[in-house]
Amino acid sequence: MPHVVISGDMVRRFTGGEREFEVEATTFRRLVLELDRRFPGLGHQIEEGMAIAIDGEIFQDAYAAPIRPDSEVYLIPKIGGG
Amino acid sequence: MPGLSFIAPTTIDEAVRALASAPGLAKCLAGGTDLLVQLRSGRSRPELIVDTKRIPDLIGIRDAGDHFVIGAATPGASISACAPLCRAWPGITEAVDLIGSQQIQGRASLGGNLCNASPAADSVPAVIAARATCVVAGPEGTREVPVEAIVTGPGQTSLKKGEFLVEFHVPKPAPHQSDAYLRFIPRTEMDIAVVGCAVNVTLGERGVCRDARVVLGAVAPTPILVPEAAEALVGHWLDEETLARLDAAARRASKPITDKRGTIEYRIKVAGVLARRTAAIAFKRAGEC
Amino acid sequence: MTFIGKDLKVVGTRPIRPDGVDKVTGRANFGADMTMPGMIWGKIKRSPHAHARIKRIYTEKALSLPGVKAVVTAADFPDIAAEEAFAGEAIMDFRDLSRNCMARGKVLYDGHAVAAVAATSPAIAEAALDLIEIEYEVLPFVIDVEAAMAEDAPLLHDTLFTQGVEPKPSRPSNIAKRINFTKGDVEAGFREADHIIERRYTGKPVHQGYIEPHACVAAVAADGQCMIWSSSQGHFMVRQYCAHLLGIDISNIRAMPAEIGGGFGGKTLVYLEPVALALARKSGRPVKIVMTREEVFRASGPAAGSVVEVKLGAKKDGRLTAGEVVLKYQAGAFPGSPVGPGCMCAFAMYDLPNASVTGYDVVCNRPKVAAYRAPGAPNASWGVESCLDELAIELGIDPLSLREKNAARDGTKAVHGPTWQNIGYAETLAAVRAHPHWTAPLGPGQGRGIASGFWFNIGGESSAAVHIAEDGTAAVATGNPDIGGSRASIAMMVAEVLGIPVERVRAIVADTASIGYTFLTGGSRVTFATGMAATEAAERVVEELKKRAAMMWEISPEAVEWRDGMAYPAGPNAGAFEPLSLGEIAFRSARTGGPISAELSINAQGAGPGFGTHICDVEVDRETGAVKILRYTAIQDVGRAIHPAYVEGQLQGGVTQGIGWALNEEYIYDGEGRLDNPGFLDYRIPVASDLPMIDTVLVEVPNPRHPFGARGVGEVPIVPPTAAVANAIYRAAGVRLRDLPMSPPHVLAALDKSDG
Amino acid sequence: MKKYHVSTTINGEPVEFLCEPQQTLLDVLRDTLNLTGSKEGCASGDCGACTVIVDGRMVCSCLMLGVEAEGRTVTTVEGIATGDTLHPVQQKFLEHAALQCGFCTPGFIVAAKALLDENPNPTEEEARYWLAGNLCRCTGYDKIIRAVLDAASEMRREAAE
Repeated sequence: MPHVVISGDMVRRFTGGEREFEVEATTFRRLVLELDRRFPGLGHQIEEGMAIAIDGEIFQDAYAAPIRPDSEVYLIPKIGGG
Repeated sequence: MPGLSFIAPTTIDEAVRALASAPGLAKCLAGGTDLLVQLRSGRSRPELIVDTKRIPDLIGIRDAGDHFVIGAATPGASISACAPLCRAWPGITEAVDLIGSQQIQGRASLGGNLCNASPAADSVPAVIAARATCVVAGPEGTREVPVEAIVTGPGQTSLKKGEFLVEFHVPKPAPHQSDAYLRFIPRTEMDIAVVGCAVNVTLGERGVCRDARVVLGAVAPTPILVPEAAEALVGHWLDEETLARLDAAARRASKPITDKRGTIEYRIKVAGVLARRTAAIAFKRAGEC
Repeated sequence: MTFIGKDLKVVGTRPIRPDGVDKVTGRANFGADMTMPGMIWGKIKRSPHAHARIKRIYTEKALSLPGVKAVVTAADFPDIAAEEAFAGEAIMDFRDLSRNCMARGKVLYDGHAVAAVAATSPAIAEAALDLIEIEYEVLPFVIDVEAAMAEDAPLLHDTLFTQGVEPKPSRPSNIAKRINFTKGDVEAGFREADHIIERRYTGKPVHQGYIEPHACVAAVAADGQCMIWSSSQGHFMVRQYCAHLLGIDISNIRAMPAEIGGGFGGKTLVYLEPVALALARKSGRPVKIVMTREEVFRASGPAAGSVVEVKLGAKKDGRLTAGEVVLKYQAGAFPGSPVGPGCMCAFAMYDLPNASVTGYDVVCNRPKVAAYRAPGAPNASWGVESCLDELAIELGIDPLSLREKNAARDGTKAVHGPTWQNIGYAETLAAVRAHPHWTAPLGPGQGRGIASGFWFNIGGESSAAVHIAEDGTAAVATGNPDIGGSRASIAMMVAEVLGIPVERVRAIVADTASIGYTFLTGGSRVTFATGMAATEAAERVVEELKKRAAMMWEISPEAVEWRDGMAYPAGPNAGAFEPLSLGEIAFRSARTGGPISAELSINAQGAGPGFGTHICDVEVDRETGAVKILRYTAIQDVGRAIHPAYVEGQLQGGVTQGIGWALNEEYIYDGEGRLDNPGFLDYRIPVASDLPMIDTVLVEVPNPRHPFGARGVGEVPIVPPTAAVANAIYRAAGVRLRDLPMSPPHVLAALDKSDG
Repeated sequence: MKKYHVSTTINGEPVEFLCEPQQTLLDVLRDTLNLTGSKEGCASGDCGACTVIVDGRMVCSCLMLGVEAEGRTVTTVEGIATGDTLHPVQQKFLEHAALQCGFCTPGFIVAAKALLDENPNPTEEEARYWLAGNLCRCTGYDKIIRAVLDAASEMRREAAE
């Protein structure tokens, strides 16, 4: 089961401070749905404001981003640029 | 700008009449590099603009025997391109050349730089140091006054209604007389002087300074002639001791303000530094001519 | 399909850009160059106060001036509710954006728009502005970041409660957000250290300084169909934001991309377009608004000013054991400084076992910040890269070795979590060591500094269409305004795939009705993401071309090979046919199924992160504090340079902006909270005579996710210069500058202090 | 407001126009004559994007009134190329990738041409100081300076032939 870490502390208000989760998910979409089920409202927050780093590679707005069982998964703030 | 009108007279009389009879604010337009910025920002709202560049006396440089005559509206690019003037007064031509960009040089004039009455005007210290005078035309006829008599404060001049600058008379240098001008700016170009310094010296036997004029810019409400700085030079070689005295005199004379371009402390200190550096150039030049 | 490692004919060369001739002859049309029949001129009335309540706006006199066709205020815009959306570099709230375009209730900074007029000439519009009278109740204001964080600071927004703090604060404040990233055990890390250093670095807001002021023309037809012509980093962004702010259906707005005269992040949002639309709607005439340079400085986004506190712990040998950074960023009048990315960039270059980074997003009475090249990163790196240099000096280790010892490599876990892969930071350090600049002799009064920088780079939504003309030439359309030569790089990638000379590919920027949605030109994404879309579209065209050739030869498409712009039978078994050129296939396309084209819309992922290291030599005039840049070398991992000249240009331009940030650029406020230097005279960007040539070294560690291996390159180069310059000044003059800008008065004051 | 009638020569053609006294030459070029190649970056003479040549001297057209153009000869960026043939400065800007956004480019082209008309063999330093009144925010000036110096040597070669 992938180990998921929410980087930073911006979602504390949803999770009560918990930052690391074991989530059964093979895609970013599944992951978001599952986290939202556990912490209502968190899904929207992740979708609007966060990117996902799967094994070091950053995906933004990508439901289909594939997650393997042994993947390193971090949710980080979305990135823009100048 | 409702009611703004424009004329471009071809004679001095015509210009004087227009300026003197204008009911509201009338502005002379030479190179326009300051005036147009003021028009655009609304800082100046004249009713009449008098373009002086079509008056022949105001354009060009003449050799009048013991002095040069520089038309008040002559663009900087013509002044820097005048070889006899560059040889005679490298400090003046360098100072003119420092006003703004090459584009600004295509328009900016000595008369405009003086009458804009900025304490930081680059050309003004150098022409004051050379004991230049200017010819002012007005309703009462013309008068010739030392350049230092024109600017009375930031944006303020002694010109009366209807008066404008016609030309500058710059005496030719004596043997072993030369000048230099340096300014300090944060970048290498395009800034207003934080401090400016002109030094004009005449050397006597064995390189001893016989006569000197030191003028500082941007450290007081107007460019200032600093007799104490000149005294520090006269009767001396340019050795370490002389330079130290000059530096101290320049600092003592500086009464700057703190603004977005520099602080009081900074300007005072740099005034001393520039005085030394400018004097070194002027002495070297005077020794070689 | 990947082209990495293949022998390429077009990619990597330096052809003339497709839009070049128009730009050197004055024919290119930028934002302010558009006119429309019946067009009138808009101008904006701006607040002279840093903070004030708007009590009443009198527009009657202005409206009665002959020639005035419309006046608008906030009352002409929907009062939209708070709604966050991702935009540019941060979460942005449309309510804030609306209020930034036109103040509602309060003005929050000097220059804040309060009303706008449209009139038949610019002079009349200008005169009408003077006739708009506004009653203000002037309020206390706060300009600087730490003053704004103080308990008793004047509040900008009564409804702003610090996010990221639990429990939710009971009182509003100017701190919009607190954010923290922690890795390992920071206290233990510092205990382990032989040497600890703690410093504080500050910087003023700086402006992107694009030479083209914001400009647009908007028209609204009687049936509600709107057209906007404007200079922006994304016309799809313009369309979306205007629709949202004015309550218009997106399909009713067609946004046209003007040529854009520089943006650097500053044109990733709207200022004028909604106002021009509102004026056009009210007057029934097309309206043009062009900002003055003063308006650009007073009212468009600068980059955040900041206070950065850095603490580093290291072993005697230079191995870092712990790091702690606190970033306080000015957001300007509304929340949304790039402190989040700043936090993630602070230690991104280093393999740091224990670290904590805390960021504060702080509002104050200044214009709302906008993205500026690697938004947030330069502030953080100014602190960390300076502090590392101070640490190197205290430890007696050369600064390059210190970086080599601690460099992030593939497999290093970043402070914000993810494990780096396919990164080229160490390669840039190796390139520094190998570069003659690193060991070149220096004269007296001269010094050399180095510093590194990082940016994520992004991908995102991009569309591209490739069309084959009847003669076998091609056109490629994308949805990204071309801000620095992207038409060239896109055309090159398409030409490479099609196997034809780049001169036979015309690249254009299509409007919002003519191409699929494309996210804005920013985040160094265009060559990466839009290039990926264009490459894949071209590959689809090649597949189609093979099919058409197969039809002409009556063989199977699998038996056709595409090489150098020609179809060949794939091996002897396919049959003996004379190769068919692209032109021959295109000429017969009607007979083989119709025109040949492909359009592709993607959401590109896998933008490779970018790292760079710079070497800077300076000379310090000890009597005036003037700093001269003698020599500068920028080394960066660019993945793969598609058009190397424009890649070098990105590095050189970023470096120069960074040098400006280092030496002379700053927002100067007077005692009344008004900007004192809103012009290029006293906002001092570098001029040609300030600089030497900027040497570049393009390190190429290919990004496996891009067909050609490209990484974004535009952002990284602005990150290292401030610290590189400070580190060089220290070595030239023995003084450590910790406050930007390092202008002559500041440098001289530091020298005086050190001389005692 | 009263309008003034002005007769002038622009890019070799006689041109007449009406303008208000406060309108700058740049306003007239852009808004009246539709010569939008000259750009307004600052309206204060600090950026050089509006550079034109008037009677052989380069000036900022934002710092000259339209009425002052009476009887003058003006060259704008639109008049630098000869028909379809680019001026060497224009050609070298393209070859050296000396532009990114291209907004400052017209001013640089005019200023660089003026430089080479006056000084066919400038040093790097001379070119940098001559062009200091033209701001570019994209390129860091490196490729611009290289293009100008290369154009100079190209023009010297052509002149020698």
